[in-house]
Amino acid sequence: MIPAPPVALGALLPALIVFGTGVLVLLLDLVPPRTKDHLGGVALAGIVIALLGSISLWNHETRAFRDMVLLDNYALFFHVVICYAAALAVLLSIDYLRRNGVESGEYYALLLFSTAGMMLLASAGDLLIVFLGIELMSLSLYVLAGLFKMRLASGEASMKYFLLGAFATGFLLYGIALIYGATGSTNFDRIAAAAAARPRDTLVTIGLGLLLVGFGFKISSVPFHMWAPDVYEGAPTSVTALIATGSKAAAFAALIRVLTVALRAAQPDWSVLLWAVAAVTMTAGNVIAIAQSNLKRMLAYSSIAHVGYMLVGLVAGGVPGAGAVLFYLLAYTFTTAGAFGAILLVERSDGEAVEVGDYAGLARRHPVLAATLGLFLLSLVGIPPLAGFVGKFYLFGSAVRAGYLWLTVIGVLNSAIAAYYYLRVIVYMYMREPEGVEVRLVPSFAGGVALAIALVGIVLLGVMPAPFADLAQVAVAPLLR
Amino acid sequence: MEYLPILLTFAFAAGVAGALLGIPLLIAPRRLSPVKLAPFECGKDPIAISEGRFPIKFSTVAILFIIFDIELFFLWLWAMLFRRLGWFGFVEMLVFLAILMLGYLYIWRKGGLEWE
Amino acid sequence: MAPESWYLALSAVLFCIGVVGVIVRRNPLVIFMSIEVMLNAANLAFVAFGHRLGTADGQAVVFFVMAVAAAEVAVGLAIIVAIFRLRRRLSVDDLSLMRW
Amino acid sequence: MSTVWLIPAFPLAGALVNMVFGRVIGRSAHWIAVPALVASFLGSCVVFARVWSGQAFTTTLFTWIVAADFETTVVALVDPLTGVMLLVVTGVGMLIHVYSIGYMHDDPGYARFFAYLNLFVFSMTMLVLAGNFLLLYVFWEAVGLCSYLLIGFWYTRDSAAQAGKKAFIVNRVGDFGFGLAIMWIWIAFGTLDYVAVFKGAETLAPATATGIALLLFMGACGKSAQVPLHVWLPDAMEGPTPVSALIHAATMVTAGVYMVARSHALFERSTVALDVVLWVGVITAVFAATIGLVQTDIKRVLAYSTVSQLGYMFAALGLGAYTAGIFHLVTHAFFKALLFLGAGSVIHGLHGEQDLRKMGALAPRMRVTAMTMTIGALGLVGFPGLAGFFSKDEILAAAFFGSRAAWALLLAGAFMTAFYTFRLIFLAFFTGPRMSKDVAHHAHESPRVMTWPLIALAALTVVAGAAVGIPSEHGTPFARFLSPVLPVHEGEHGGAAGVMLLVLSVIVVAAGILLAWFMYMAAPVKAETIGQPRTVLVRLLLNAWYVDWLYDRAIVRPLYALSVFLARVFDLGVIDGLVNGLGRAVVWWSAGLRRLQTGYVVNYALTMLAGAVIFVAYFLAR
Repeated sequence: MIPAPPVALGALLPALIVFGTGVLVLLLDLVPPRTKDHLGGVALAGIVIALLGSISLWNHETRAFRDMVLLDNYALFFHVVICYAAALAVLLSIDYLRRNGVESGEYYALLLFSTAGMMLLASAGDLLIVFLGIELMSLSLYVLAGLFKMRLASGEASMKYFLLGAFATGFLLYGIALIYGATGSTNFDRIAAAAAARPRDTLVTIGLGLLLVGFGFKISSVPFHMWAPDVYEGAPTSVTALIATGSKAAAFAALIRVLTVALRAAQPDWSVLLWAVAAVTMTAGNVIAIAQSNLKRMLAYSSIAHVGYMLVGLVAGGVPGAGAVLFYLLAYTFTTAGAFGAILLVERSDGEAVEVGDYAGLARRHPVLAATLGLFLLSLVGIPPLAGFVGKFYLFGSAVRAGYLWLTVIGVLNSAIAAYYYLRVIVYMYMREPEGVEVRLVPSFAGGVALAIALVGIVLLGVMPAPFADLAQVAVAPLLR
Repeated sequence: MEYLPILLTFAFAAGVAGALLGIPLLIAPRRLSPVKLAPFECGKDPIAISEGRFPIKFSTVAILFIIFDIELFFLWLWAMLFRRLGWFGFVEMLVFLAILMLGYLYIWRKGGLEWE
Repeated sequence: MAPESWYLALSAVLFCIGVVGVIVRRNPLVIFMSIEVMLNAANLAFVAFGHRLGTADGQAVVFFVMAVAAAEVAVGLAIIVAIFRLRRRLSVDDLSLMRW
Repeated sequence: MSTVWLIPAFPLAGALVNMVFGRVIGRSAHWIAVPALVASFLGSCVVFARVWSGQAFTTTLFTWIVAADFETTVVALVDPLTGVMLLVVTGVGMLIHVYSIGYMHDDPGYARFFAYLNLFVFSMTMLVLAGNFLLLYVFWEAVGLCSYLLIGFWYTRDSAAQAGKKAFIVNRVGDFGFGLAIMWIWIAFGTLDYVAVFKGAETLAPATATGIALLLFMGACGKSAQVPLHVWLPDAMEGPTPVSALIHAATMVTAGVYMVARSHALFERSTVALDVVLWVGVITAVFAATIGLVQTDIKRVLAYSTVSQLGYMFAALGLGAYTAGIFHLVTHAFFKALLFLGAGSVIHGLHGEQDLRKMGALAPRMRVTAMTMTIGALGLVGFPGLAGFFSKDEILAAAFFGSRAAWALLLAGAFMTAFYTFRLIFLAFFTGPRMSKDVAHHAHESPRVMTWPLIALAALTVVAGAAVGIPSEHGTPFARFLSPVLPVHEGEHGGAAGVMLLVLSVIVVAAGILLAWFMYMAAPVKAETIGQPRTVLVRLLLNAWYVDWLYDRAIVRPLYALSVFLARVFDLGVIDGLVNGLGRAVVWWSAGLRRLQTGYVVNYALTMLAGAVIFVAYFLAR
């Protein structure tokens, strides 16, 4: 008789709540009424419950399934970030789907499954769980990106995302296999122990390289970033918001844990590589963004650049560096989701308004929306006292303290370049006459709520960041013991 | 360096692949024009896809088949150790099957199994 | 019984074949099949390592990978079908609506 | 006393309400904005009463950024200096808000205007309250932002958008220095808190102090429009006139003066820095005054006058007469706001006419405006008994005992001030009408809501100086009030020399006014001769025109030629080339790099593969 292993589902509770809500949404989709208005509400309720649950579990560390799943403060911090991203995406979706005639139960179910995958990724303590989490998250997102079945761009985004994502998964999995072969385990702690005993093992380093390819794709760092602009542009904007925030946060969660826990012994190796990746990523992202006239594409390159900034924190290392990355992810999630949300609410007669020209004179017609979008963009630039400024302050501060002066200089220069293309949009909104096609503001209560939440988020994080930064540091500290 | 042969194999495979792709890129003359970039089919626009046509409904069924087929080997493993796993295994498998059935129910109700 | 490094070598070759397949083929179905080859190369490596280490962990991982791969096939085929319905053609080179 | 925070909170709330509900509120925006300012002003009065009784205190709202060894709090430092600044900002701000109800009456952006104005008052009060350099910097930028928004308020005018841009760029230069100064302070002291920094400044190495002080002063030059960063302020007059009055005369532009006075502990450690402040101030005072002599746009005259008066304040600071500088800041806020609002009233009455050549004889039609503006002008030139008399005399006295050369130049500046101010008054209100019949017919006095603030400011101009500015053996009451913050240099104010100086400055001012009278009042002038060089006139005016001519030929033309030369060769060729070249290079790179994004899956996969190969190769090579 094989003894029954202990089953501690508590460690999966927040993810299970989200997952269960997804299943519930699927079932509700099968039964009348035929209208799908209520499904968004159900999905939102599930996410909010998971969010509250995650917050209430703070400081209650649980490990389960032979340390494969860790529900520590680190995971919970990311659960909160991911839940916020998912909640904003749901709020933005409700009217957006109806407007585009693609309301369906699958949408919310897939969104919830994807969110569950992200949460799993954040609490992964084992490379196998990392793999499962990434796949659960990505497979749902691939489909979501192609939601607009009748639009070529949407299908194309879905296909590109899928093929390249699967390609990256191949590298990731092979990397896992090699690390398993070298260390005899897929568990982070056991890998760390084995790797420390045999430093500079060839298989481990190759495996690390391949893992970084897989993660590099998910966080869209150069040179694995090329899918991002196309997918961001083609995917439905609400899905783009989720891909840009939630999936990136989840991938960072796993990446930080893998690098700082499992492969800490190789830190001298990976930090040099990531130094270069960070520098190239932020520069490429910012420079190419300048030439973009499509706002969704511009934000895609901007998000690539922000990944570069966050990698700076990872390179700087230590509790300040990693804590800065966590704080930045929180700030970035609100800012980027808000920016995409604002774009989603502006519409031309012939579709979405995504060209920068569409925003000329917006301040005159829709002052509130223009001011809101303007604040999100200013936060992305890093203007005090918004979240983006404080986030960059922490990131670059940690890099300076760790002695990475040149990387900081590159980062600050990049911030200066970035101001150009963000401010261009603001100039269009405030200092240009409306041109060409008439744009209108889509009335959406849920969308307005989402923007309000994001706005409060960036102002709050900018004005009083200290408690949140403390939480971020508390969350990462045990990892780096 | 016990893995040297593997590395060499990697290098060789990657080298050949890279060479095959890279050499033409380097030495082949490239004078691109819209005409050249267009798909060529005896001077006419392509009239059919090169792979030939196939009905989509087969692939739909194939998708469903793969999913349920693959889940089978979890059942197979469980069946092999059925007695030794005891009630715990049985309940676990019931949960697994229930989730699977949920998917089945969903496909069915959504009309995924209709042939026409 | 062949030494386990032979399996690893085979797995490496398979992986490279998969990668090259992704790069050189134009049909998304074939590209996807190449990716499956890459995944199976990883599977082979897992089994081989598991055998050397004398644990069943490697083989257990393979089961998960295969299940996930099946799900991936389903999603991939569904996306391909959706695109095919719209375009009636299957080549990834057609997928360049969005660029620059 | 955390209620201090209510002072900025009211305008902030007002700004938010008007921003969010602007469309609904529309014409009623002032019912939000003005009460917010009144509440804020009352709060300031309460705080002032508190500091009056001799209490200085700090109050922390919350800890802002904490990073290991670095902590920045949102903290207010409330001392007499803060109290004075708060009263000026909210008091003058309140009057200008009221005035704007009339002035902006027909503007389509009514609610937006009040939202920006409230936002400005919020930022400015925060700037004044800030208890550390980082917070000061944040709101330094924030007032700048409001300033750009308001300069470009009528953004459909190309010139307004251009002016906004110019202000932005010029201020960037100053802010760059300010930013460096803050970093240096952090490195030198390990904190940005005022109290700690000023305490530590006592033992600071003079070289460091010089560096920090000069960089700080660079920031002050940008914001307070000192030579050579003064160029943005005259163009800023593109904004609506109440904005010119509030931001570009009374409050924001004095932020530089406030900042230098606040950090006097750092400046005191470096004689070099103090000398630089003094001479930049003196040069600006004279330089701007000379330009003011020939301007024909009513607002530009006042703009140059503002630049010039700011120069006086800096000169005072450079001489160590901090209280004199701040006193002049306060009185200047009153009469310059009055003059701008009066000018706005004239412009309003003439339906947008700003050209002095097309005005004249408005006194009978606009009695209140003419009267109050004349009071303002007397205040500005330093007519005995009015506000400017006391504050300017303080500065001149300090200069006399500090540096005779500076004193002589400032006295010359006072003469020019008297001349251009009354030139403006005479041309606008007294000499025969030069506008078209039609315009003259429609010229009218402004509504009550605009004239009452004028009267209030005129009253302040009359009273303020005598109330707190009469010097005694221990300095003026104002200086004694500020003495806990700003050191009072036991003055040789009194005595025969003091009286002599007083008389001299009155004579100079009278001479200036008389000259203006002779040139513009004694004989009627033709519109086309005003401000026009090379038109040789006869009799007594000849000599004055000679000045204009000389000014034009000896200064303006060569300067213009030089500036054209510099603009063509240096700016376009070098600076522009550098800036544009850099911009072009980035754009070119951007355009080039984006081509890599071909849209083809295969290329993306190849790039990923290349990345993977590089990664693995790197790890193998390690």
